Amino acid sequence: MRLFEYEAKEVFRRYGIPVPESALIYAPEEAEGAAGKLGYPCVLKAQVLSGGRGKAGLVKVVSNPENTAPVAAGIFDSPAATVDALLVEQAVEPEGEMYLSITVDPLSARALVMASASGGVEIETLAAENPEKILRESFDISSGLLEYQARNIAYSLHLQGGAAKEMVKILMSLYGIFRDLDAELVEINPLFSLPEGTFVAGDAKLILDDNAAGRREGFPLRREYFESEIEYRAAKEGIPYLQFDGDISLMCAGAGLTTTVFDLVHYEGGTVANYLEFGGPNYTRATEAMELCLANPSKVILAVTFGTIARADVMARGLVEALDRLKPDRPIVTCIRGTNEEEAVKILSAAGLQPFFDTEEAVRKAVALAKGGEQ
Amino acid sequence: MRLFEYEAKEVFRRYGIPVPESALIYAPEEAEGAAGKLGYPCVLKAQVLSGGRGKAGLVKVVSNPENTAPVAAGIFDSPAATVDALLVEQAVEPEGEMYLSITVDPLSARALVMASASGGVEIETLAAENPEKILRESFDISSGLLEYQARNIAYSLHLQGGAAKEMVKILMSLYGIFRDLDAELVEINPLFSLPEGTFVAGDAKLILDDNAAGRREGFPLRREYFESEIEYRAAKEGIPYLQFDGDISLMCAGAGLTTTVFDLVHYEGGTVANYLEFGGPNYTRATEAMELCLANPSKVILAVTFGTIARADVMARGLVEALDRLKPDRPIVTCIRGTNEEEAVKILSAAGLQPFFDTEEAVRKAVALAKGGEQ
Amino acid sequence: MSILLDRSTRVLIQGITGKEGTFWTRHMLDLGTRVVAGVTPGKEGESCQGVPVYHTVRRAAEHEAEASLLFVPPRYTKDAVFEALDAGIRTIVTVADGIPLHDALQIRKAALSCGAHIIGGNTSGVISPGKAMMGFFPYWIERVYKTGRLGVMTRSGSLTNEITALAVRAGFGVSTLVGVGGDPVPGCRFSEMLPLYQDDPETEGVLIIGELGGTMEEEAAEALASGVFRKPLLAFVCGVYAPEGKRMGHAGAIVTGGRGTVNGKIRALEKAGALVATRPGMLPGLLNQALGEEKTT
Amino acid sequence: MSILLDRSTRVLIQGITGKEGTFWTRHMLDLGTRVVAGVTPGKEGESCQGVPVYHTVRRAAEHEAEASLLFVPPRYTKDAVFEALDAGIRTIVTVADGIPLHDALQIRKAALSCGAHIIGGNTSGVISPGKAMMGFFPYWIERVYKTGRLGVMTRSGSLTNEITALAVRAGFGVSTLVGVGGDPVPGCRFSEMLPLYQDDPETEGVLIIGELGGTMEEEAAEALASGVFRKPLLAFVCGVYAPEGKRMGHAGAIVTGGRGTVNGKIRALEKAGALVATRPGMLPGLLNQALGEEKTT
Repeated sequence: MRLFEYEAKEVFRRYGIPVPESALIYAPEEAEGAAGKLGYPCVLKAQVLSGGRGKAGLVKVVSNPENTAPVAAGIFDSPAATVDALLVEQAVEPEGEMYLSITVDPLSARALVMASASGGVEIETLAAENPEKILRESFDISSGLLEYQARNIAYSLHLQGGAAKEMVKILMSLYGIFRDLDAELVEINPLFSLPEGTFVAGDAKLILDDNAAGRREGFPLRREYFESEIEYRAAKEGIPYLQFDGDISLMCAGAGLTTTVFDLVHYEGGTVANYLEFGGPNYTRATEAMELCLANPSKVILAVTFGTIARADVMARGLVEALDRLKPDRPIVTCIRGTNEEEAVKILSAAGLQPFFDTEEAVRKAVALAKGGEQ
Repeated sequence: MRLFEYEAKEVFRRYGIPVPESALIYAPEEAEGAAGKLGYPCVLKAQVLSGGRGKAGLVKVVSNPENTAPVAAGIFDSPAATVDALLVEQAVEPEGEMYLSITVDPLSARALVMASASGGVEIETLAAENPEKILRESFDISSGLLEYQARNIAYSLHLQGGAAKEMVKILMSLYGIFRDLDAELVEINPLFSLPEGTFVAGDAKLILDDNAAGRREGFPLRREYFESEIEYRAAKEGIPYLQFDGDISLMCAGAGLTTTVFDLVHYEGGTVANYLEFGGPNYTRATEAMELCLANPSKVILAVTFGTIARADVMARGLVEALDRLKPDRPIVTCIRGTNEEEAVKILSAAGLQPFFDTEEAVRKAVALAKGGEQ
Repeated sequence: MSILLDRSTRVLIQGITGKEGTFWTRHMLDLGTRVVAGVTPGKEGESCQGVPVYHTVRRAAEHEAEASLLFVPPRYTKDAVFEALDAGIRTIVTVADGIPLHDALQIRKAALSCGAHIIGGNTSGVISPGKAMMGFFPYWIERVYKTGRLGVMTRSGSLTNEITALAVRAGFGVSTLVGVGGDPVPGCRFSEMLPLYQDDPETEGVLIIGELGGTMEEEAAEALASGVFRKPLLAFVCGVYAPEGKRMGHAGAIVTGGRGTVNGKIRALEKAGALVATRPGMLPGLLNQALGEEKTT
Repeated sequence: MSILLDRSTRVLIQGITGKEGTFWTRHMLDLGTRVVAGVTPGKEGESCQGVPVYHTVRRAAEHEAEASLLFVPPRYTKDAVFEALDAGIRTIVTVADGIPLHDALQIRKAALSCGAHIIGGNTSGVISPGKAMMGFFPYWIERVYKTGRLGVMTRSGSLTNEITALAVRAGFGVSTLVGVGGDPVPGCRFSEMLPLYQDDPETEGVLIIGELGGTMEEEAAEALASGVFRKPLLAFVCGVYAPEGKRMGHAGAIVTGGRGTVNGKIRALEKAGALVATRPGMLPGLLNQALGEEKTT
């Protein structure tokens, strides 16, 4: 899970990484009071999880009380995203902007520290355009990051004296967060460098490993983490779900197969309303899965599976039960194969469904239906 | 540093290792009240750091209120040791006595778990007499002890069901203590096994690495850790010191050289009053060192050094200053060599001392003086 | 022949007495897998599907297992992997879905440093159809799994059944199928299996079932380009239309900053000389093109 | 020749600008040691005793140091050792007294796993008299250090001066003296130095300066008994009268439960064919007995 900037900065603060003074507000009318306490100029930053906030107009500087509330209102009401909260932060006048992160390298099986004196842009852009400007230092996850490696980075960034020492501290703190919170990624971009040889984290990105949630401090699922109510519900149900705005609700099993069906819908000229997996541990939960699909204004539900443990007969029976309970207002196309698939065919046929056996055929049928073809 | 049993058990309790209910008392008259609350029978255990408490009569069981205070008084007044406190513990009726410890193996550079179903005797005795009864499982200190290793031990101890699981928990807790407290040794001997498949630590031995004191929770030096006031003072001064009851106070530099002088005194038929090193970081502290020696009822002070960084001239000057300040009531024999030794000879001679240049000669002189020979 | 696993491989099963362990042990035995022992702490002395059960891997030592299959929950997987490695086992399959990322790094590092093959997590396992299986595949559905000369490597489960069924329909069977799994840090990678397939006389070509995210397909392309692998290489890669930055399905299937895109993978594979399908229906044609008259055995 | 260190060895000094570092760098240079660079974070660009200083070991790479001497406080020693190893340096001397025990284990483990020689902590270092020194020895006192053909290994500091002075008085000089140090877990052990002395044509015999505690003397005896070391071996072992269970001096010098006793060491050494002195005064006679006409060069 990815934390909001304000949450990540709270973690930074606890680990001794300097962050600007700030206040979190939930309405435009709180902005002036918060900014007044912090002192002008201030930065107003939408607390949303998507990237590119600056370009989307979700981050603005205010320099006097007069325009603070209007600017805040502009961000809250932005069409670019659903904004529930703003972080009001003291503006920083940096001497430079750096980049720091720790993540994992699957190939070498080591953790990887990346740093650059050219922060402020996306690391991917930097990697593509100026790869030589990115410093890398890897470490073994059982031994951990050692201070000499942090020094290697600090001095390779051409820092001197106190600034180098400060950088070492920040890197070691960043490592502490990475380790203690089982992070997938912890990133500071930009890290502002100040003339007096100190640093302040301009932004904070912290992605935690959901699989390690049981062994670290908890960040419970909250509505704010999700763009839509359906995605939030799906997350609470533990059903992998992504929202799109097309016609066909996918209700498939297996990540690879669902992605393949997603591709095929597009190849056939269709559009996807939602991506949903009801395989794996959820293969008996057809009703919950279908409820999520029905919460969309989609035109067709397309169920494609090819399970081993997720038995075809069990899934077919679940689908039929879901139909009985939910009485969907839109057609269902099924292509349920795998363990006990003969039985599945019987169950689906008995329920009046036409079971497909070939994925591409099923997709073509769904696309045709979405375009107004007959069921 | 070695912790008292009651301190180690407090650590055990915090890490989830079961210990008997207990109370710490400082006077015989508190014994009956404590035992009454805990319920009879109880064990009274002198809180001293030396081993072999049982044999020395420093551990006794009391089974009724009548004899509790007298037995406690007997332990407090024991000639075997200075007893400041007793641990009054609920007596346990064990089914068996086991042995568990974690320490380090210098040769393999790994940490070593040792376990035996035949606890209750000293591990060294067991190692000598029944080495096959000791199980060993080693681990890399950066990876840590893994649970499967604890299971290997538990099942090799022929434990079943809940008892095996309980043993795994205790071993993992023991490892947590070893790691978090930078222990040299953590040992439970005996670990009582109970009929219901649980365990209780009968004793607790925890030796912490003084060199790691700065990075773990603190156990400040306290008078109770030391047999004598002088040893406590020396420890506070950071001067390596051991108390003996002979005639010659050693005030030497370098562990190996001081030990060699210790041997030579015995070879020559003399006896040692105290072992003291004033080399290393203490080479400028002759006065403090000599004060410690003078606090002994020794007959001679013998100063032997052969320093490199601990310069001979500096040490000689320090000695002369100490003589001036402390005006010792007993003869000093000096054998000060190493860096600037010619200068040292001059300084000592000028102060009326006869500087020796050969260690064995110096020792012979000190032994002769201790036996009443002329200075 | 086959890779990693054949009829003679002595297989251990950690977590054998659990529901999944028991069920799939039956299937593995039925297929002919030589399951020599099982491990479940606390259950030594029992037997499961006729297989003797031990408390620990070490206590099962007399059975000289060469490979171990783990039916162990994600958070205990690291421990179980190290237990197997410690006992000298060098082929390990872990089907657990949800291994913590930092554990996965340590697992793979251990694999690299002792030269072990650790397959998974988040995989259906390994199957040499007609011979032996470690994991769960519906080998009994003839239209999905047939013995043959095509090596298959995959990051998926259900999609794998979809694709192998197409291969069977086109007349091709499988020598060994290795599910490297859908995690971001799998214990072994496509490129590390290719030398094994190269050396296997029964494998005449290899099919990769890939997806968006990561760089495993690119590494396989590199192995082909550099001549490490010299047999026909085919690939099906899904996720052409997957949006950037979203975690589509597998944790390993996330595209960030232009890396791990399906188009990048396709370019790399084709440039190296591999035949790439982006729709399942393209596969039969490509298989015939690459392997010609090769058919199921 | 000599072991570990001679006039051509390119030596780096970590912590060069500290008081001790600066002082002993002067002495090392004076003796002829090839000190090529120094490291002190934050002081790059300065020079110390004419030696260029760098922020990190990596930045001093152009000097291609082969050996590094650490004047680094105990709690930073592990970090500094790993920094040197990471830069490819395989001979490391650390004089720090008070390295945390768990750090010492990791240091030694690293030494073992990458085949490095890590000398110390709690040592005066290594000296090849007349050639080069890493550490601090009063080499300028002629009655204490002379060039010769006797290898010396020691756990002590002052005692070493005492013993080498006796050797010089008896007419013997030293090829290389290695202070393995007085810690319970030294980075290298007596027995690991013996093969180097065996291969050194300038070393005709080796003298161990041992003490109570640990098993290093016993391991050296084993190396002699098994033929790994085949030159004359002598030993001086102190602590015959040391009481059991007390930490006498060095942290490594503690006898527990009958292990590490001086008498046990003497028995093991004598049984293996070594000549053992328990009083310094015995040494000259034993040296003459073992090395006959060998004298200082």
